[in-house]
Amino acid sequence: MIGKNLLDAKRVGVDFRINGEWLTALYNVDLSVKPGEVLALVGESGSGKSTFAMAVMALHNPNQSRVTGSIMLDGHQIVGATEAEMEELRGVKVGMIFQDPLSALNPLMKISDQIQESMSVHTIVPKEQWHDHTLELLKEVGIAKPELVANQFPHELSGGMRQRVMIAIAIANEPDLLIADEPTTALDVTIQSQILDLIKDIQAKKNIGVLLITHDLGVVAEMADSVAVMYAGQIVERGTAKQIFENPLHPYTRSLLRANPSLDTIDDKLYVIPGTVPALSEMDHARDLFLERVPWMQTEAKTEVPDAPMEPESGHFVRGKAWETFKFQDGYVEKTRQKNGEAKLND
Amino acid sequence: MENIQKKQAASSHSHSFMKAAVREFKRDKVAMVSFFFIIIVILGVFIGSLFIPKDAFTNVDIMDTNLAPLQHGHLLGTDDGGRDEFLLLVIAARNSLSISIPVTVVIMAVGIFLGLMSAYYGGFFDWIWMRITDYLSIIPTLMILLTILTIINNYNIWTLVWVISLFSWISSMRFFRALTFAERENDYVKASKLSGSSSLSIMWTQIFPNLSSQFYAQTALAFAANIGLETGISYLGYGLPYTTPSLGTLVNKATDPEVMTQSPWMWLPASLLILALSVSLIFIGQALRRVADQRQSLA
Amino acid sequence: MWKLILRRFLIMIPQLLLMTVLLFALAKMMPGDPFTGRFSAHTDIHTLLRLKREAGLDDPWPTQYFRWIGNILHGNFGNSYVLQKPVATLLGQRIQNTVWLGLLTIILIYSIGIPTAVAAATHEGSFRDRFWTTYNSITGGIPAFVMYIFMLFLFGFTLNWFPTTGSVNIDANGFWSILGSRLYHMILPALSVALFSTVSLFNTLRTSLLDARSSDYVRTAKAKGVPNRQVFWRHIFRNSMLPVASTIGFDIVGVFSGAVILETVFGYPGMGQLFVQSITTRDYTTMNAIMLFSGTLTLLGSMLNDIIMSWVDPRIRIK
Amino acid sequence: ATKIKNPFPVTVKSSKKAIKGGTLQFAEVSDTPFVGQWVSSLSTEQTDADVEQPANESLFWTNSQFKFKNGGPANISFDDKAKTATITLRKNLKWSDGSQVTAKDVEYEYEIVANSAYGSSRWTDSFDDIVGLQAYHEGKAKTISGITYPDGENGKVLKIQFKEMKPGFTQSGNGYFLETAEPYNYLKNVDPKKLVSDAKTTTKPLTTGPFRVKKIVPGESISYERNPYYWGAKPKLNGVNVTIVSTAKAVASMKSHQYDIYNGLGNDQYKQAKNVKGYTVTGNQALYFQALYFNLGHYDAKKSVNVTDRKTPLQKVDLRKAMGYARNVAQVSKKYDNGLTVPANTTVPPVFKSFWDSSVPGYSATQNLKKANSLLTKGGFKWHNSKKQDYRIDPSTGKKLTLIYLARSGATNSEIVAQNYIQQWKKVGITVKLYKGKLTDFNSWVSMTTDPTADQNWDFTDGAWSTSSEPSQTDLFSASAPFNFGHYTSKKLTALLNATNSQKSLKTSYRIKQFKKYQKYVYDTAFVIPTKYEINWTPTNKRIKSYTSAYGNAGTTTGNWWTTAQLVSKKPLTK
Amino acid sequence: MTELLRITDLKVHYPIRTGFWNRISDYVYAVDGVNFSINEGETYGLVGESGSGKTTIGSVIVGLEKATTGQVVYKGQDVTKASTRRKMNYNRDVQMIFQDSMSSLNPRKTVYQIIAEPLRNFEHLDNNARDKRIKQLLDIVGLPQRTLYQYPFQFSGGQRQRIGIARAVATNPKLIVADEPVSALDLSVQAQVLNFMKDIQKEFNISYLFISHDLGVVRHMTNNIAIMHLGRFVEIGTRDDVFEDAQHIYTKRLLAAIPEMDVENRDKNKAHRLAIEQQYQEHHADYYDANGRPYPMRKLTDTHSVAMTKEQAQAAGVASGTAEEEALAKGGK
Ligand SMILES: Nc1ncnc2c1ncn2[C@@H]1O[C@H](COP(=O)(O)OP(=O)(O)OP(=O)(O)O)[C@@H](O)[C@H]1O
Ligand SMILES: Nc1ncnc2c1ncn2[C@@H]1O[C@H](COP(=O)(O)OP(=O)(O)OP(=O)(O)O)[C@@H](O)[C@H]1O
Ligand SMILES: [Mg+2]
Ligand SMILES: [Mg+2]
Repeated sequence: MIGKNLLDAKRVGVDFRINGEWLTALYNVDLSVKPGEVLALVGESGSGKSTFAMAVMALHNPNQSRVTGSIMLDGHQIVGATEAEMEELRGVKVGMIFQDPLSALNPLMKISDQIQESMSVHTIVPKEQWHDHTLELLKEVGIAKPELVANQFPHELSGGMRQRVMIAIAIANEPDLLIADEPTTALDVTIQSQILDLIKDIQAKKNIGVLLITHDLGVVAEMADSVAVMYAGQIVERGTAKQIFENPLHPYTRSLLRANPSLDTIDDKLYVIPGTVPALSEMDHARDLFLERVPWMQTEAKTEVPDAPMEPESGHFVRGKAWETFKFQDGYVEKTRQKNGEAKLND
Repeated sequence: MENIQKKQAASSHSHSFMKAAVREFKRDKVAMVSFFFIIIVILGVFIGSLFIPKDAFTNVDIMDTNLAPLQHGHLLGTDDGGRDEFLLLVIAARNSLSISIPVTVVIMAVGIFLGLMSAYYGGFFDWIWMRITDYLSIIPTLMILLTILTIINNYNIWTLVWVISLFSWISSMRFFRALTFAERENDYVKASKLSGSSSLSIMWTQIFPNLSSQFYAQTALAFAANIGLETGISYLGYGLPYTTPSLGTLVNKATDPEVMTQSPWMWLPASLLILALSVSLIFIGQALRRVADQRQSLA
Repeated sequence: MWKLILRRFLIMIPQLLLMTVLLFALAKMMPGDPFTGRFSAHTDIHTLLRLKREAGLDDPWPTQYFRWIGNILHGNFGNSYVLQKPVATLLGQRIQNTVWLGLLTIILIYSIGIPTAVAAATHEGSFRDRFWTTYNSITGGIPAFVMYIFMLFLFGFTLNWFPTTGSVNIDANGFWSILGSRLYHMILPALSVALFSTVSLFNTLRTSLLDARSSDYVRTAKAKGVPNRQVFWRHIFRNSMLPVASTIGFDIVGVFSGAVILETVFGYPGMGQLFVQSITTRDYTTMNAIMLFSGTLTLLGSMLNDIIMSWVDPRIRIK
Repeated sequence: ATKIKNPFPVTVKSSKKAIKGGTLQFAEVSDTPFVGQWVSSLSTEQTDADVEQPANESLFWTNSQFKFKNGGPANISFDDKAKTATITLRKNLKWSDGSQVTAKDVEYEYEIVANSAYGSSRWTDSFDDIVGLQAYHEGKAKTISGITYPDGENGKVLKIQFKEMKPGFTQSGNGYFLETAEPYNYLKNVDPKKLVSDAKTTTKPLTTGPFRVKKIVPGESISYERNPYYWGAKPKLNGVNVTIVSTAKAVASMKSHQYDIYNGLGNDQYKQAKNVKGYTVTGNQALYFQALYFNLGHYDAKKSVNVTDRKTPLQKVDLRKAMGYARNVAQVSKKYDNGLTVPANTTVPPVFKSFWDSSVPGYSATQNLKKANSLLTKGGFKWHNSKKQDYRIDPSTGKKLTLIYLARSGATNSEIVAQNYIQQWKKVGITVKLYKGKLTDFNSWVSMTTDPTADQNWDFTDGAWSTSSEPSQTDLFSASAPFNFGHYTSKKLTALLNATNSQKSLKTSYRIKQFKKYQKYVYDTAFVIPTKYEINWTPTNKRIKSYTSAYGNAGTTTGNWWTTAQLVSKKPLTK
Repeated sequence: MTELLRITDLKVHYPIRTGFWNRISDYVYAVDGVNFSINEGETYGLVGESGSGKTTIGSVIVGLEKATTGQVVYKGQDVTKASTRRKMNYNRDVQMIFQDSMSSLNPRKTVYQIIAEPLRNFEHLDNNARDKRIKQLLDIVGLPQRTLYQYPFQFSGGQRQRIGIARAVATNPKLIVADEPVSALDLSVQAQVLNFMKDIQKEFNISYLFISHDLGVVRHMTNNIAIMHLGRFVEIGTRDDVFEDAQHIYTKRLLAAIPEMDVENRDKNKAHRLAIEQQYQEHHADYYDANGRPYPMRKLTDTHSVAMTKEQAQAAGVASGTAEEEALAKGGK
């Protein structure tokens, strides 16, 4: 899995104009995806996950928002690219699927037309092959009767089928990067697992990079090669899936993992993260915003937040220094940490 | 005690709506001007007309006909019967408003009542009402109105109010029915049921407040539309008698191209008043709708 | 589909029947009858009474009603006692005039309303947007007839650009010349309606364009790399036309019911003008036929809506 | 003596040189479309008669007093002894398709009137005077025995046998016989019931006038071309276009010079029309009068007779006269009718120069409140409060004297005029209220005045008549006349009316005397109060070489203005 | 433990109406014969895929929907009739928490008005007592007193859900139907709400019917679980019965589909999931009748019942008679 980065985002920032005021929704985000890699972006609602995805697609409305930093997609700079340049890249270099597969498909167009539109705007698939390629794609995403489905309209399909169609559209031009923004949140668990497996299969088969956005830690654990944790528009921690789940560093990551109901917590109370996410207008991104919710910690670690993340383990980055001293208020120590020996890192 | 509590509750709701409305109107100067304009016209017309003796606008003065404005002390001139146009305008506006205000009240009241009931109870009740409105809505309204007005030999403002209202409630009922249907889907309705509230109480104290801003906005629009309808009927010659002039009868004079060009004072003030009233009401309606949207967007 | 249309037709029948009862009752309650207009010192009142009797106007109401209905069911709308022609012939000409005028009006409304709504929505918040939005709220609020009179006077009489009476120039000969003359006669009334009636189309389309613009499927299309123009026309515009299409039937009906005032002002010999005349001359047969026609039209309009909707919106399929 | 002046020239001429041919644009001012019925017995509309003028020609010519004269398409002569009339058609009188007009064609018009299958509303009891016509009408006879063809059906002569010769026979429009013909051969195969709507009588008619129909846009306009078979002088114009123009637009269209002649403008439009550049107004006295009818009785429909029995203070002649004197008719005429109406003194229009009695003073010439007051006081109608002079008391009830006015709507100023009169009556203490507080529309008015079962709770109304060119008033005021809205009858009145139609009256001088007596009687009893006469006026564009509004076939050299009409420019003149 | 509520052979069929005359042309078999009972103070979990009928069951229990047939017996009374419910002030004892906290709170009402509504209708308190009670409730759900006159849109999702809970517990109910109370919430807020629900359960001995499709949450919250599919139950059991000893193919599939937080073994999990999925496809017919509906329930142990045929049940090793039969027998007593 070593190679050039497919997606290389450096210090990406996104501001929105809300009631005439510019507010920062994304701050100094560094992320990269290599071919064949699944990067999971996790975080609570409103943390900026979709905002990042849209920045990669350059789909933010230029009048209402501004994007700073650098986003390289397979050697193309996206920040500041013209609409024409982006049209060349979208669908070819990067495909995207969305959370709600019903509203993301045009209700008035046949499935085949929507897939073929993908091909028609680029020159990758020759016109004679559109039809066959469409059926092939549908088969590839696990639709049993491609001919039938191709002639149907979105509302005639079940949620799972629609999401499959979305995937077919996204991969029609064989993009190198697939962005999946909460692709299974609207689906039942059984369907969810099917879709996730499908994404994984396609990813493996075509050796493409996947940016998977989700708030479900289970999904992350099942799917991701590497993980980035987002809080209030900042990446607080990133590393391989193993690093994140077995050796979470940032207080937010650790709190999140602890709040998840699991076999261990079964008859106990769940861990509750104190406080609430600040509003967009109250965010000071120069600081580590999560630390405001850890009132029991000393103050120095909170104020001193270096701009560049620390890398305590190879490939494992974490924002700020607070992780070094963070302890749960009740003295709780995670099992993995007990096993791995907390001291090792804390020293 | 219970009552006080309720009043408090009610006032705190209307208070917040009022606040939002005040905010909106402060921001939207056009709507504010419109609002004060309407208030001034309504008050001016109704209070002013109290001081105008009936003779002043029914008596024909054969010597002073067709006077241009400002002649012989007639501010807006006189008409072909020598009646003072300004007094006529005040009385006409009063008569037109006396029709369009009650019509608006009737159709909005009937509309919200039936719309809420029909959508809330649904089922057979709703089915029946929908069939009735289906039936009524295929009737060419204006044509039937004219027919009915030829039948009613002796009618006054109130007859006209009832006749116009007879068909106009349908669209307002449908509007509120659709809104209620959407509102009824909200779980708070179920929650209220489980809290032991009666259907009537749910309809009027839970659902209605959520329709109220649409209700105000819709009322403004309906009012404007009714002024238009009344004047249209008068225009076609089916309005009120000469001794009860309305804005429509004044505007009607412009059908005579000669009057239109040579004596603009006979029809222009009334036309401008209609226009100003309609447009003001539309601006107010839009502002009220924005008040409603604002709350939704805040939510 | 055909079955549904048939069923809708069957449903129309009781509604129309009920309507005929109402119309008949109203007509009978009106003072005077078609023969009062023929009254003069040199017609023998006994002759008038005889003619009235022969026309069946002295029969008991139920007899008259059922005869009327029976005739209608046989496609016979009776004779206009005033204009002394079969109502069908009479209406045929008038309806043609009204239909052409109505069609032109609708075309004009659409060709004014759609581009302005598109301009406003694509430049949301700009001067253009504010201008057209204000234009529509003002024109939508003015009582129509005031504007009709104004337009007639300005363009018809003062500037002399358009004919002010009739539906066709008597001197026009040959297909093209007649067609041209008809169009020429319709332009002013049609334009007068269209210029002041775009408000609902404009508002509906503008709102749905704005909604569609931020919809998920548009985002999907953009993510495919579809160029903006194509996104606009294939996805945003097409989908936004749905709510517009859903009102076409009612628009048509609206234009026809507006004919009463419009044709009266412009002296355009259509159905609306005929209606006002028939009501003053108590020409029941004509009057009722027109109202019945309008009612049927409304029903057909709402049926047309359903058909259009099921045709353009695959989500609505008639079972 | 009352003088009635026509303020307009009857004939206008242009000194400019005429162009060749050209098409005259004729505007018929009307708010209803023309029906376009070409069979005159089936047509009831004045509009139709007006728009058909260029193609229609009456069989007989008349002088300006509506007396028949020779020289037209046909001549008529009477034999008082034999009680016959003989109609002789011109040899070269042809239909517009070239076929001959025959005696049968003249007779055919009688068939249409009398045979109820055709549905004509023209039948009146007057036709009973033709021998056998009533029998034919009732279906008892297959043919009309009183009408014969000395030269055969296809000949040019027709003889009519009457039961009794009437004084009115020599006047056109007398109602005893017809003055038109219909193309029998052209129409004979049409089902009588369908004749009224058949294309042959509506859009493709045969006519005898100088022009014939080229094209019709139903209800809207007619274009005429020269009739090559016309018996008389060849028309100078190439054609005529007749168009219906609505009242509201007429003046505006004059100002944009769209038509040459505007026929049928309302009096309320005169003020605007008179000064339009490029037009001259011509005019003539109209066959018209308006009167105030007092509701004094009821019509007994069974006996077909009027009974003067209503309980009303109006039974007192003083009150009726006072009502007349209190009105300011002259003022209203000047202000609202722009002088196009004149106060009337009798119920006979002054067009009938010899029959009209100018010596009757009438009530409408000047307002006379003093006389009204004194008449009221004389009649016992005392002031309620004589100092304040607020209102008068009806002595028979002791209550406030209140009358109900059944006033008609219609003209733009109807309401103003009614209110004005109400104010005038108030001045003399008569309280007048409108029936149900508002004006009554024409249809309701007709129902109320002609249907004996209708609400009779009104005291007086306005009635107006466009009279026929025969001055007889029997139809209007006789005891049996259904249109005698006031239901006033008296032996004297009946005698007077009968005298005007008696055999003695075949002598015109005797008839004139009787007419004058009758008019005096109307004045004295004031059972109706004549309000006003009218003047017809027609704006004509100055591009017409010469125009005449003279009655009958007077005023032009050829006897038919349409044949002499000429234009002096291609377009209507704007100055 | 005493039984609080018993559902017997509950069926809810929604008519599908079509045409001008609005005639019934077909039915949706939303709930098609289910039996279960909830004990005092316990949390009963209801799990199943979307549209399987979970909400419908909840609605019938609280009285928002009418049962087509079957009984809901509360405290020995059949409460399927609205009049019965009204007479016994049923909803004072049985309340509901909704999934969508925004839509379940009237946007035009203050917190005070919202919580006061059930109190006003069910408790005959004087104003002071009611004010006190409302303040107390606010304390219980952990909202500051100053929020009393705020409107719903001024709260976060978790806070709103707590207002909903305050309303539900205002009258000290015995049973609360919680329809996906945390599905719309973020992980950290979800924890808050779940803890809170457990707290008040302990304090007031409330029973929950806990509806969810998140098996992790269900396992955390519930004692007994019913798995639902196509309007019927396919498996009932204790938490352990279901999670450790799932018998029905659908339950197994559901369990296998839950993503596990186990990075190390994810390939193994996936293989397991695929194996189960294949099994499900192959053996589907064994678990569903000719109409594609699950078989009636059969008792495996005292606590564990599964929808299967007699043969399967015997193969699984246990018992005779369907659960229904037993339920009916019980009801008859
Ligand atoms: N177009 C926009 N204009 C203004 N603010 C926006 C816009 N898009 C997003 N935001 C704000 O930016 C922040 C991040 O939103 P974003 O949608 O990226 O969150 P997310 O992590 O995707 O959340 P979720 O899990 O709910 O999808 C939020 O506070 C949101 O309100
Ligand atoms: N009022 C109704 N009329 C007709 N059908 C209904 C109605 N309510 C629910 N249904 C149908 O009944 C079935 C069960 O619905 P229910 O809401 O109980 O499912 P659920 O298990 O709660 O699903 P979800 O997880 O999506 O909330 C569904 O097929 C639904 O479409
Ligand atoms: Mg998102
Ligand atoms: Mg549910």
